[in-house]
Amino acid sequence: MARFTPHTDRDVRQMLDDIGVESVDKLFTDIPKNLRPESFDLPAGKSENETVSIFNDLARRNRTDLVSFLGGGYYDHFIPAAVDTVSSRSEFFTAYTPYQPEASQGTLRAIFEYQTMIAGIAGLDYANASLYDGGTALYEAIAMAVRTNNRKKVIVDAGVNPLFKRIIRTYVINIDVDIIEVDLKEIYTDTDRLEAHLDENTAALVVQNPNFFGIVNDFGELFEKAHTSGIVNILVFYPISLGIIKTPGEMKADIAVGEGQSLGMPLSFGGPYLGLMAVEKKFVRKMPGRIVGETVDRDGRQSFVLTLQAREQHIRREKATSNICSNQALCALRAVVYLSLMGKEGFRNTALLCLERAEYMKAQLKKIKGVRVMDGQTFNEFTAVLPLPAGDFVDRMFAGGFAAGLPASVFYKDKDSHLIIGVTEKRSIKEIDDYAAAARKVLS
Amino acid sequence: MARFTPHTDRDVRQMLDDIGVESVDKLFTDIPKNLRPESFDLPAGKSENETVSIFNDLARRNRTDLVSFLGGGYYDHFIPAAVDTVSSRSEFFTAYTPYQPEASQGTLRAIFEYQTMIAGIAGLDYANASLYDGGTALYEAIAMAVRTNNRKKVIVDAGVNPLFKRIIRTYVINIDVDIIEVDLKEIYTDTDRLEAHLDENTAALVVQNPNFFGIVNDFGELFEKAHTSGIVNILVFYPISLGIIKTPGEMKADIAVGEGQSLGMPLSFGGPYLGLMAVEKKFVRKMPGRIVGETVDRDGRQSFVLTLQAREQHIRREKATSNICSNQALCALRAVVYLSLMGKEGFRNTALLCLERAEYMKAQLKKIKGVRVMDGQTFNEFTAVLPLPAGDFVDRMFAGGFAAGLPASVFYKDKDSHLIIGVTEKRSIKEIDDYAAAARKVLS
Amino acid sequence: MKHIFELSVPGRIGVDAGGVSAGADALLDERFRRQSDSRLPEVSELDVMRHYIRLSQLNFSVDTHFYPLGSCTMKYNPKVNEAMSALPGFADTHPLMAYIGEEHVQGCLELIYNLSSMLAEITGMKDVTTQPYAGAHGELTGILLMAAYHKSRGNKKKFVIVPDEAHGTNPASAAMGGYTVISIPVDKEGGMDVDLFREKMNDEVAGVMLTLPNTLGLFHRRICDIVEIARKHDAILYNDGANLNAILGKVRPGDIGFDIVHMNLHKTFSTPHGGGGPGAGVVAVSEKLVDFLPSPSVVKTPQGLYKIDFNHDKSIGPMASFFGNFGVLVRAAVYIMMLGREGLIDVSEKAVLNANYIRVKLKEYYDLPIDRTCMHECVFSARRQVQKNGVHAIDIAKALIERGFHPPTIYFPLVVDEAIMIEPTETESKETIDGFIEAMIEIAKLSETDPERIKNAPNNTPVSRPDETRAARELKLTCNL
Amino acid sequence: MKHIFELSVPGRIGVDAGGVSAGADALLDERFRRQSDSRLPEVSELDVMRHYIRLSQLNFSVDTHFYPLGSCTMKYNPKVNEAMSALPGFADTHPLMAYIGEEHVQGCLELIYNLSSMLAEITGMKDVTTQPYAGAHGELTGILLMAAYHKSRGNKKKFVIVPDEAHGTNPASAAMGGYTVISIPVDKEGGMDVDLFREKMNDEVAGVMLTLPNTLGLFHRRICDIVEIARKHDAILYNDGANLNAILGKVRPGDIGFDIVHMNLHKTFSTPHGGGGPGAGVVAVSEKLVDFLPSPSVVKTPQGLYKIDFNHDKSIGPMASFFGNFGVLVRAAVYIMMLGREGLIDVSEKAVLNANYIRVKLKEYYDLPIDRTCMHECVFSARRQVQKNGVHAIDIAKALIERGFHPPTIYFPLVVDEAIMIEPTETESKETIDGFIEAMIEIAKLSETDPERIKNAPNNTPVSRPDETRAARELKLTCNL
Ligand SMILES: Cc1ncc(COP(=O)(O)O)c(C=O)c1O
Ligand SMILES: Cc1ncc(COP(=O)(O)O)c(C=O)c1O
Repeated sequence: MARFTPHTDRDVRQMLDDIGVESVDKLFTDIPKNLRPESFDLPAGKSENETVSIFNDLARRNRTDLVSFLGGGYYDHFIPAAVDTVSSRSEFFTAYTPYQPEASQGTLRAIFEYQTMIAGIAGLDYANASLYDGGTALYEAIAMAVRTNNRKKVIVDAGVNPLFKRIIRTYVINIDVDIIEVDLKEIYTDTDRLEAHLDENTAALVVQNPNFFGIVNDFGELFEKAHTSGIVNILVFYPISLGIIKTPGEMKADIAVGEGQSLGMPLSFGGPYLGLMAVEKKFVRKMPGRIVGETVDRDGRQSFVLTLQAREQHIRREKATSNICSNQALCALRAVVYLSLMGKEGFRNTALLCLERAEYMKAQLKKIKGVRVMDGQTFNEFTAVLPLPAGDFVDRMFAGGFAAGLPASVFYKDKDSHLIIGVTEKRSIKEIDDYAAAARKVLS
Repeated sequence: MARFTPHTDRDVRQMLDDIGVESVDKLFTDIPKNLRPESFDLPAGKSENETVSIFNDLARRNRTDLVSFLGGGYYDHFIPAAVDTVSSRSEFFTAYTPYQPEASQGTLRAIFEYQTMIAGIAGLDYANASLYDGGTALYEAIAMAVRTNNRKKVIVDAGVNPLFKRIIRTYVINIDVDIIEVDLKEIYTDTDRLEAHLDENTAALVVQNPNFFGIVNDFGELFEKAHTSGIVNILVFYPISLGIIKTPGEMKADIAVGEGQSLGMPLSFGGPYLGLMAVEKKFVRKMPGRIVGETVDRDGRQSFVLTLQAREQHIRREKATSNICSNQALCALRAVVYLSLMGKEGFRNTALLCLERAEYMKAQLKKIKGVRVMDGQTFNEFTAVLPLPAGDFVDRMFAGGFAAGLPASVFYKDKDSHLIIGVTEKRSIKEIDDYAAAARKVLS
Repeated sequence: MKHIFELSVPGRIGVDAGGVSAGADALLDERFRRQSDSRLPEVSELDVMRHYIRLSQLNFSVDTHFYPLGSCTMKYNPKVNEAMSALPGFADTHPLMAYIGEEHVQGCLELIYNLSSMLAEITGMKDVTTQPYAGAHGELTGILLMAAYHKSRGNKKKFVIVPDEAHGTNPASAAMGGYTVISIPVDKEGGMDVDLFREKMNDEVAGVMLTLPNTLGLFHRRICDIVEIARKHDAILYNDGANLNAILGKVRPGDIGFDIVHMNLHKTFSTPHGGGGPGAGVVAVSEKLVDFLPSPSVVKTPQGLYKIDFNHDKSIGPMASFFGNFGVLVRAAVYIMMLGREGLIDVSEKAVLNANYIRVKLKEYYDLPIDRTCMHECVFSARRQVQKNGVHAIDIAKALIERGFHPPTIYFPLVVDEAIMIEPTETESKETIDGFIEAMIEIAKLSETDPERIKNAPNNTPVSRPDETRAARELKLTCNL
Repeated sequence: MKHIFELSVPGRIGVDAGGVSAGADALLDERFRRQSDSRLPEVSELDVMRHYIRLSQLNFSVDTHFYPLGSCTMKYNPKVNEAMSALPGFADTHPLMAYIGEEHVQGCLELIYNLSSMLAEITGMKDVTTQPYAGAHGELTGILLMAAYHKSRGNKKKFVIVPDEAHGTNPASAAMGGYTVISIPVDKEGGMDVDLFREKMNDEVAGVMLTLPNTLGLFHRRICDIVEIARKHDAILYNDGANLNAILGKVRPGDIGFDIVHMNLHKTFSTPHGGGGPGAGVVAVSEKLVDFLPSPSVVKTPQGLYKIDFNHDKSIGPMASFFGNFGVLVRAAVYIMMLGREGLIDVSEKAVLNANYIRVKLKEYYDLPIDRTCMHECVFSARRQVQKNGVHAIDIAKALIERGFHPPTIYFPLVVDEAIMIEPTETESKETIDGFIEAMIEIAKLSETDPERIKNAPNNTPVSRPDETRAARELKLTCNL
């Protein structure tokens, strides 16, 4: 059995003698006898060797041979090997929150750079570091809005990621905030209808770009209108798309939140991911989560510290801007390394490649009888309407070695034949051609 | 295309201007025009992303699902994850030979500890750090013997790893050293016959323990006799076996060499491995390769440096004890971490587990009609005689998902039905039972 | 030291993203295009490596330093955890596969299922959700479970009781979940004052959040009374299980009578803290709350197939996008598998032994506000040093850094002034702990003989005593570009 | 700082090897049992991690420091190389599989086959062996190939010619291979003296070992004359290709007329140097030596199957247990695949540009014995500093360490006294190199104004100027136990 307690029997004996306690058991006497466990039925310990073979077997029970076109807000993007090299540095991954700046300048500086880059790609002033995931980040943004204008109504476009929408609905079950969802026009975000819902009681307007079906929008005008009635504009963004697509800042969003998984995080069956948040200047002191600031030390040396801690739970307790404490710091580190490696050009080119490959896929599918590719500007994900239930299509494509995409019906019951197909820069032309060939077979 | 030259066009222009050269081409004018390449026909560069998928495909063309009982001097031993954590530290793996002690105490201290541990497990006085592999280490040992007593005849037991024997034969094709191989008695090292070959012209006696067929010996007496005629005793050892088996030191070997792969190196299709060498005190100044020594610095601080460099090629040139320069330093680091993690108990228990599992395998095979397990003390590898050519048996076991062992005929033409089976601590009882079941099927 | 942006040179390439066809951008309509600069650096891969590897060397960490940060359980993280969570079968699997082809991700689902049952057994609870991303997230989950429970019984309650020693996330979570916090002081025994508790308790109280052992490292001797009182008013008993490391196999929240407990897998089950996260705040509940657990959950069919299940009409709904920080769950599962029953009990025994060893050895040098056998951590106060020599807890912390130890948690819990909260964890050896004790004693003595030395520490770090007020006042949160 | 042995505590366990049955040792006959102690430490996994991770931080390395160690080509090693060589398909494959079931290891065999052909094309040679483990091992391979070649023609030749600027491994390898070394000085042009060479050349000369570009970083202008002279006497032309990094796509040993060339994959093709190795010393040969190459070799059947082939009756036999340092071959193959034709040419151009930039910028501060356009490195001499201020090359090296740069190679090549051999490599940016140049200039100036400062460097390292004579005299090679 593996053991990570270094104590030899001699050590234990000596320590007990030193503190004048006769047995380890005596240290637990505060626990009432009658409360001792009724059962503690766990498997016997195993060596590292045995454990590894158990988990290797378990891992093998997941298919790793599928060529994936599955997106839905989480993407199979390329991760440079150098990202792992940095994030697996013991000094980073076995440290904790940098409460002690003298012992944490490495983490603090990296986070400071992270804040700069996230603000940079979002085209906004400031970013925090970090939130749990895209969905919880969206709720935090809504809570900021509600704190700002003390209104209760939140208008949410139906094109926002359904996984996010579900989370915010859970969060509000016991507080009085109304989430009002505005329907799509088929798969298109309906800005007119959204606008119709905005009024003086609206706390926030929440839209996503591209929307869940892949449709790209420019919310500039809508946001302008919303501002006139004191509404906080919240844009859910997809960081990779910002390599080429108009930024939250350019659209005048107040708060931008997004799922940061695509910035160097493996898909890892749902996490750890990364909640991104960037804001316009005036919201900075309302932000939840860690924020690193620059200052000087007693000798005037440039230094970095956790700042605005007065917002946080460990000082403010029930009045804190959020309850968040541990966050996704190591994922933020991965993101800053990823973005550094990509740089201006790599960031833009990754986005262009995604766009290009997705359009290539569209072109191939359009050639297949019975397949209708939905119109409209998209980025790396788009919707196709199939002559059979999308779920059946996906099942049959598995046999051919493809994760063919996401049937919209998983989240939108009425959209039975809509398939949402995501294409990243990792998908080669050949893989796309093979997909098209396999699809043609399935559909003939 | 991936590129690791950071030069922008502006950089290049500016650097050229600074040094007053008009073009990069001008820097190559010393190369006669007529010598410019007739062809330089290589594939176009690729991105890291594209390259990774190419090598993933290549790697997948090797079977990783086989349960292996293949040994032959190279074993599928367990490697604790912590070994990789240390050896993948940038400061270790992107440094070079520690010529500058002020900038290399990390590597120097680790090697110093390595020397201590190798000497410790071999039960000898000193060890070097390091040689290429077991086979080349054996040649270096023979060369040391020849330098010591200026004799030319080397007696080698046929039970020494054939891969090693082939290497030393290559090494001597142009120098006058005679390798005389002494036959086995079937699979048993014949100490009487070896003794009969020893005389005043014999430079060295080379034996291996356990021998290639897995047979364990005690060469104490033989070595004693050899010493009386001034012969240098060279023992080829298997480090893992020394957890329980009599050491080279205990047998009074002068020089012990071995393949260090099993001390934390993955099999990696043949390398990088690790040539181990430990010696009795009086041979230390004759050793090839790097040696680290302790000293003090100008302020009396404990320090470590490369020492006895006067033996080496960069000082001695043609008179050096060997031509070795780059060696297997990172593998030596892996070995020292592996041995530290194992410690006294883990080292001994690993050996015991190997022994135990091998004996269990013997017991299962003995139950199979037609299989004869050869007698004699073995460690974790043994020989079975099959009712059909061992090669055919192995071929059929592949189908069942096993690398069933090494047919002796690969190296010993006359031993057609002998199969050499290696069992490490990684093989579970269940895997051994499954093997036996599969074997029974094949043989019925 | 420069920022990565200061290393940037226009046109310098790091990783090549791949060949883009000329005019690819024409595929995006003009009006949707980004106009502004992404403000990312332009550096080589070597620049990036050198920069961040050098940054890493500015950190203290468990793998390089003793790190007795109270309440954070900074134990050693076995390296095999990392290797297992990185296996392609786990790391490369898309979570939506569970929605569209569960038969292809049985390994992931089985792991979640098995880990859940082990954690239920460890806590003595009925069922578990792995969704919460961290402890605080688990607390909010618990609060919402309370709300759903009471709502289902037609009660809309208003308050949640939290003792004032509790971690800040407790009241913050209660408030975030829509409750008003009633806070109760600790008595001289160091536990929530039971009489005051009885007074404040009423039918409007939705629940009570208790940390056990609490943040003073103490096990509440009257826990049974508290349970009984709460029960009378149908108040849900919530256990902040962040300190579970002290009681594995010794006592289980479920057996005590708690209805909800959250665990910090990144503490008790040795997953790395990552410079601030990610963690995992798995929540376990008793029978009466099972129906309200977040959806979806992982279930096992009679045929032995693992699948996700949405059919809890009473569920509060999802708290996370999927199943929580799966990569962290893998690490915890590996750890529990390796240690097993005996190993986990051994963890608590050695954690408690180490803490008491420090407590006894240091109590003559530092005030020990509550002098009782402690569990996994002990809380001292620098009161004496402040009064006699003006040396504060923070000065002691900095002096420890100078001596190569990461400081304990300071100024928490708030109920102890000048608190110094020391949690050695079970993975530290007597030798390491003796070294720390020595340093603490030396510091205590220097505080008397040469207090300036302590107040001016540390002198061997990249920075010393940064001006935090200035940071908050002048607010510089991004690099100059 | 303590040794790992000093952390050892009797009975302390690191990794548990697994459960051994009681009495297992009875399975080993008494008389074969080890009696003595293995003298291994008894430490926890945490002890091991902290110890070696802290040790690592005492090193300079490419990933943390500029490392212009002449002749060693310390370029940046792309991290993807490591990831690819660690793929289970490569890392977990047993080499004997090629002997008993080649169809199961086609990936490994194809990789070796393809890398071999790419390296043959890069060098302009006919065929390749990947067996040699390092440069020196490749040299010995080459020497034995010469011997086999001459033997096959009934000649037993005695000598090998090596210019005195050659790396020490050249004469050492020639001697190890059974030849007597004739060494030839360099002329004022910095290349082997061609007239002396012609004189010494005779029919007893088996071969000539030339480094190209040579260790002075220079390309021999009269290389063609040398080739012609050697040919006359049927002497094999051996190219030490350790400096291939300078000439990729610019000139190929094969086109020049070399019969043998060894490459240091760990230099030219960016595999990490590992603190001294492992490397890979692949050898490429011309038509007339192909038959003598080490066996086995990897071949491709008409059916496209890759297999190993022993049928060279003329082969010198194996130089290695299997196919060389396969893991290193994988890294090199990844690197070549990523860069491709244009990328490799770019490598040489930038390596040469960087070296010449340093040469020109420093020549007014340090003697430049041979003032010619250099290739990938430039060799200065500290002669001036020695004469005027008693500051030696080693002092300059130590002063560089103090300033955060790994020093260049010093005192090699031997033909330059007080040699300072600087090889920046192509992966370093102008900014980094400018910083190095500045430091070198500052040191040159300080050598005049304040030589003691330089002679006393470094002052910011864990140790400074260890006593090497004492180390060799008192010979302490193991830790006290
Ligand atoms: C007692 C206690 N409760 C709750 C928390 C919050 O856990 P997390 O940081 O994972 O959100 C912590 C973490 O520091 C804690 O110590
Ligand atoms: C010019 C030259 N030749 C040969 C060698 C020997 O190569 P290796 O160290 O790989 O044996 C070196 C390595 O330093 C070298 O620089």
